[in-house]
Amino acid sequence: MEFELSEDQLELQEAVRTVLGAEAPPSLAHAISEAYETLSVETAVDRFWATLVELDWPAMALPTQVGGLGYGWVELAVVVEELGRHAAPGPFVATVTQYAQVLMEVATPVEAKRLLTQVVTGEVTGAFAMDEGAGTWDTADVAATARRDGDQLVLAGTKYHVLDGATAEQMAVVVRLDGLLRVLVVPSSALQVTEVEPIDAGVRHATVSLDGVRVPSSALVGSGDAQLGVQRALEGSVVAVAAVTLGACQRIFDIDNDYAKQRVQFGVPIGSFQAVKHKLVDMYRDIQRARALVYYAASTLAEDHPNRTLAASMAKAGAGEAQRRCVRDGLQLAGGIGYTRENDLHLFLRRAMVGELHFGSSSQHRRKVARLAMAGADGSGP
Amino acid sequence: MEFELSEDQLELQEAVRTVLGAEAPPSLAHAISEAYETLSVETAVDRFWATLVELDWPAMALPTQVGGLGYGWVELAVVVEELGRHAAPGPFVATVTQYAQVLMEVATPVEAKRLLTQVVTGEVTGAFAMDEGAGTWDTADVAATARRDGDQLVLAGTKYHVLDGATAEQMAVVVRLDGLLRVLVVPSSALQVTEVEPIDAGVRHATVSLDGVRVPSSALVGSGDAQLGVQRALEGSVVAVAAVTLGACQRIFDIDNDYAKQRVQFGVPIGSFQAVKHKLVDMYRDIQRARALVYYAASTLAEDHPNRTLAASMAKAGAGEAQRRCVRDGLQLAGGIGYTRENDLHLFLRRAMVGELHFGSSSQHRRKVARLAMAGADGSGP
Amino acid sequence: MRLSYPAEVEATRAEFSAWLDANLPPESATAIRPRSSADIPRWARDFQRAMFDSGWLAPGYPPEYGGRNADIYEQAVCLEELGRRRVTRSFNPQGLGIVSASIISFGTDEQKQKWAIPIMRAEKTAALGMSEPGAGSDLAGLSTRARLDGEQFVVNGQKVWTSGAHHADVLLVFVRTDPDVGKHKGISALVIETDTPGLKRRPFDDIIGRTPDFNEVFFDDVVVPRRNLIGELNDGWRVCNGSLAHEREMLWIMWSQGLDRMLADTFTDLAGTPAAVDAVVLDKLGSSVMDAWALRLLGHRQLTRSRRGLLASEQSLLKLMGSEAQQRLALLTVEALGPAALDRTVPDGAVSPFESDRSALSWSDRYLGTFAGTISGGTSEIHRNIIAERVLGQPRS
Amino acid sequence: MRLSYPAEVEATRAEFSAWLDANLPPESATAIRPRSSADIPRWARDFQRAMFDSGWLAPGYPPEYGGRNADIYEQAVCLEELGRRRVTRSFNPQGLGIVSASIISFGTDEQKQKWAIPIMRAEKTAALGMSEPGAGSDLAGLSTRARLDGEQFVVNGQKVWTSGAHHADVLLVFVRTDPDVGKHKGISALVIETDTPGLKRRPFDDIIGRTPDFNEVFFDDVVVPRRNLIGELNDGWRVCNGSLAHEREMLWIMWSQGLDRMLADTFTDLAGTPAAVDAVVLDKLGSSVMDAWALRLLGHRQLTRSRRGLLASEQSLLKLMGSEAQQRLALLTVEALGPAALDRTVPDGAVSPFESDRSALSWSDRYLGTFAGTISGGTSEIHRNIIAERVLGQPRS
Repeated sequence: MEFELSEDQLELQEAVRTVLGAEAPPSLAHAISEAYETLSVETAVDRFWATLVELDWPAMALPTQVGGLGYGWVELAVVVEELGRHAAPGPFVATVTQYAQVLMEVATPVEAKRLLTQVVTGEVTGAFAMDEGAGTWDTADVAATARRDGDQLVLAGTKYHVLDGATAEQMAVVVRLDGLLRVLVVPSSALQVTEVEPIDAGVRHATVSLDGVRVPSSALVGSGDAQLGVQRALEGSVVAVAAVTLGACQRIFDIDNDYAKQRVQFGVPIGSFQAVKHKLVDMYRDIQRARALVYYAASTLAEDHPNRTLAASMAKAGAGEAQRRCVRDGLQLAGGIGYTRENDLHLFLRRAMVGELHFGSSSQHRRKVARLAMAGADGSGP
Repeated sequence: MEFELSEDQLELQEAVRTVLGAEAPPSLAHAISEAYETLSVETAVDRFWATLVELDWPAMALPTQVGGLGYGWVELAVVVEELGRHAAPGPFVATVTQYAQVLMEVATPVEAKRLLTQVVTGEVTGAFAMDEGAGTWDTADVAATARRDGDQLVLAGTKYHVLDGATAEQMAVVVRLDGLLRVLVVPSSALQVTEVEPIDAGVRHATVSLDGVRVPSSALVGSGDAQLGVQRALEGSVVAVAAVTLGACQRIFDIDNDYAKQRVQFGVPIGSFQAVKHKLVDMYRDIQRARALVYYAASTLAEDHPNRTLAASMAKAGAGEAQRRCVRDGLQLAGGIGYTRENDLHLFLRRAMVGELHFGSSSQHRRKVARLAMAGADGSGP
Repeated sequence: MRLSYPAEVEATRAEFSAWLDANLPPESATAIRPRSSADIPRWARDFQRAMFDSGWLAPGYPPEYGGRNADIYEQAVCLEELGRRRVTRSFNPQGLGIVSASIISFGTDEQKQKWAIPIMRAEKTAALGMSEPGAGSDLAGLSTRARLDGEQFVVNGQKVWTSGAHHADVLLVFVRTDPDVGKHKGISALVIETDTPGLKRRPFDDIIGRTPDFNEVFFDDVVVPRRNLIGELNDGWRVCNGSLAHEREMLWIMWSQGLDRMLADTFTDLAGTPAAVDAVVLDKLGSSVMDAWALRLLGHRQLTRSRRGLLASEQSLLKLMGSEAQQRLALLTVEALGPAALDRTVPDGAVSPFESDRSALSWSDRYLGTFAGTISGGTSEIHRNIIAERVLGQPRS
Repeated sequence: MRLSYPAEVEATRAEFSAWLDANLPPESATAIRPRSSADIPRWARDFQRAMFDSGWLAPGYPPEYGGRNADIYEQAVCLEELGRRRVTRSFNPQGLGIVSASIISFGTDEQKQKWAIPIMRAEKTAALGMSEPGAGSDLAGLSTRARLDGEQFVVNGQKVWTSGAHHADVLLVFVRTDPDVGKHKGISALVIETDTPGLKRRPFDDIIGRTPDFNEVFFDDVVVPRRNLIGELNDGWRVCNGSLAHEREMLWIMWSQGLDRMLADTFTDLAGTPAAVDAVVLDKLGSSVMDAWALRLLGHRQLTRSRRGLLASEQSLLKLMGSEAQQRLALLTVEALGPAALDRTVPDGAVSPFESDRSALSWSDRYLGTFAGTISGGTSEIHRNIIAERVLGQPRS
């Protein structure tokens, strides 16, 4: 196998870093986190999103048929990792790696063209309402329902921790109808959405109540059981969350690794103490491990390789394990300096922690990995 | 609470150390481990046991009514911890902390006097056949049966990892009879015993097949369901295994702590490297933690305190966690020197490892601790 | 080894317990909360003064200092009773536990009357000026200067992490009075009134971003009378160790009770969730229960030993165990709750003002908060070095 | 990023695979086992020579050295094919991988003909004399002396951990030839025939106590001809690094395949036990599966980078990951199996002689055996220092 970014992919990475370095400096995340108390964060976020739309980022990973640039999952992972590394806010992750993915998997070509073109142009941002509180993002746990009433559907149930639920224009909602798993696309304005106070002001969640909501039957996308499509879409969303977490971990490590070279105590840089050295090495090791698993997963999605289900879970758990160590040792190594809100560190700690709690915990994915591997689903190597 | 050994207990500890320092030096454990291949270890072990009998050790923890010295569980823990710290061989643990315990809990006073007097005098060594392969030592997993046939009992089933099963004269066997849990005392010679090759030549196990064995009904001890008695006896055995493990961990730590002061690399003692310092501190911490839990458990047994079930599991898991770290870091810190059979270290590594695998794993006991604590069984502190 | 206390100790517990039932103010259950660790609401001042006057505030001290010459077991059961009720002795813990304690150990009678007793009776509040931007783990590396000029000191420099300074009446500040000697020598301890000209305080948020408690304190030619010197000139390191060492045998109780409280909160928040029966969660939770017990038991061992006149040498170990055990448990709870750990648990004011740790925090933030324990008062790494060198006898690095 | 190899690489794999099917001797499945890492049974000597003669033994080398100038991907797939069959290239791995490789890199043509090729063709076996009682982690601190006396060296001193020395025909020994310069300078590399007078070998058991492989080697006025000097006089440290660095980009494959084998064995032994469905076991096992994948993927990343002419800088990281991952997995299996981990799994001879790691060991002993990986070839602590300083740019301690 060819396991390293190609020249083009490395160029893309550079370009993305340049943009985010300029448009998403820590000051932006600080501003949002300060502003959050006053709930007036939109402007700053909107300005940032407008820039990304200008640069055609929403188009990037979408197919050319809908006006996208048709990049693959590896390129998308590169972009999303950098968003994490900059603790960037905004609708990119929910819209491109969640909302758009489920439409690409479930919607008919006609529906997809209609709905995704709006995404490409940046007119519409989207959210994906799936989990109902168990925190598993498992289709088996979906209990929300739609009931036919003439040419309308009456919904029931509650969706939890919907990323950008309070800000996205459109929401893809997974429900059960006629005994099948189905996906509806609904304007968020039609739903009762309550935002949850976030631990990372740049990653906002909402609780969405469906009870009694009436939508036209035309809100249904695709035909037949969406079970498989939703699962495939979830594999993408899971890998994207893993990539965001990975990026945040990388930034935590970078901050600590530099700090250890500069901070002098007892007359020497603290990086000369083994206790510091070895913690840094273990963070570095877990990050390298997670990156390998994330980009392997992205490759299996790009090539639609049979290992994609195993690989997505390994990526999520790998990023989760890196997160666990980088948050703990990253904060400990920075000492008091990192324990303040004025310092940048907590921005990335929070971004990393949120990732662990989204789309299934590390433990849940590890157990799945073990079951798949014992069942022999773990191919004969790459 | 008064949480430290009393003057008398500290004196006992000193006396025990003196005896074992002289009678159970590492050379004894080495000799047994070398001799084991030739299966002629008995002589050395027998000589050692004869000495302990002369010194009245078997009598120590047994009640005065049967000629014992009537010491309590704290004193017994002191002795057993030292046996572990010296990787001492022989029948003390199985006979006193397993066989004798189940008799004291289950047998009638008359039976107890008859059977335990032989233990006090050292005429008889005993074993306790309980687990049937699950490794849980849980009465719920006992499937072995006895069937009445006239004034005889016909046994069926297999007992695994019976400590000293191949060498003890008498064996207390737990079976189901008439729907009740019962205990039989049978001469080992009446059973089909196969010794398992041990990882620690000083701790020997056997598999005991009961199938088709006929014993007189008089082999039954006590009357009625032995469920509670066996469980209480097991709490004692569990604490004793924990104390042995604790002693072995203490010795591993002592060896490493001394080695770190003497071994010079790069021109300095390796103990001046933080990587070594911090590993030693973590071993020390886990040992202190385990010792507190072991002696708390011993105290709850001594005072028959309601926390005894919780405390016994905490002791076993605490010793198990100390064992996990001390085996891993203890061997790693000693480097190549410790990776040879000629060095003493492996004697104590093996003694510690065996303890983890006996009478329920750390994980099994931790889960029990969590359940009991959540159920409020965790009193309001000592 | 005995699992129970002597009868006379239990008698003291009963007496204190009865006193608390009679004197614990109703406000202790209300939501009049302190704004910082040096801000004491009216009702809490009255309560602290009442404890002082009845000899329950610091039972180990003689009556004139708010005690009753209680022995160490009696002191312990008093703290146990407070902990059981989730009540703290003072909302100005460093003022009571370190500043007034240091003045009582090292100060003159005048200084005790002027500061120590008012702080204990909650008439004044105090904060501790120790760490500096360049002197964190390397505490003795402090560089704030105090030049002795006749009968007064002139202080210049900066302190940081000074908890509650913006609400404190006085600071106990460690300053360098002789720059020309070894760094542990040449340090002195001064009491500085916070309204002294040239002293500026800037409160700043901790990582959780609650109402600020930390302060930067700047000293610009601050003039301090010589009579504010605590202990001998250039003998401040002894005062510093003394102050950190204060109520040594008792410090673990704070960690132990904090861990017990967190454990109870975890049980409450897990109850009824799938996590409460998940084997992986139970496996880790069992270990946290064992941490709580071991900490309590080792603490009691220390009490027993010091009652027997033996050295209490495990301060560092107990601090290390307590702070890291809380961190492990908070993380376990975050992982067990999953996305629910992003949500705040109990809204501000819904719980007693004593329970600041439980209120208005998501478990994710609460986890971040545990790092105050593993970083301040000597990082876990520093304490491991101390244990390796002083307890295990390993060579200094 | 591509998950498949170029077609020409797959063609090479197919060719080698076919060759193995045709040439793998029946004895490879029998129980004629080597007694040490320098003892090669007759049948295995024939097999190794056949691989050499067909250019499959070291595909990256030119034909005269048992290769076919294969590129790095082709070399990798050849090792993958051997691993898939659980077949190793040689029962004298250090002889092939380090001693002969060093002689080929640094030796004269005469030395290559006399030692390197015979070792590769399994006509001779070799062992490596590097560590000493006083020079373990501090390898350059070695003190075995070689005095140059005209055309010969006189060697005095002691080596230890010399694997297979008692069955080896020659040793590659690192000696101090100039004691008066910095410790990394003044080291030289000598080939010493084991039957030279004054050379004594004492084999001793490892912690598992299998037939001994380790040796102490004593040199008492051992006379070695100057023509046995490999590389320049006093330039031995370069040879040493060169030899350890040999087949650098490939070393990880040994760790990766060892981990894959152990994982397969764990699956086999857990199958049908309650542990196979225990959440705590699965939680940890999943992480080991991830370790195996990550190691393989990072190794392949290294191949790709070195094929692109980029530096392969992750040797230490991959060794650290591989050895510690095996240790974690072995411990997990011990804990999962419970008391069954005390029992030996597969009796000697029941499995192919290639599978020494699986045979005649309890999982408890197998766990102890993993420490060879975290201790030898640089302890995990040493590799962490190396990574921190060389990769992360932290200052030297």
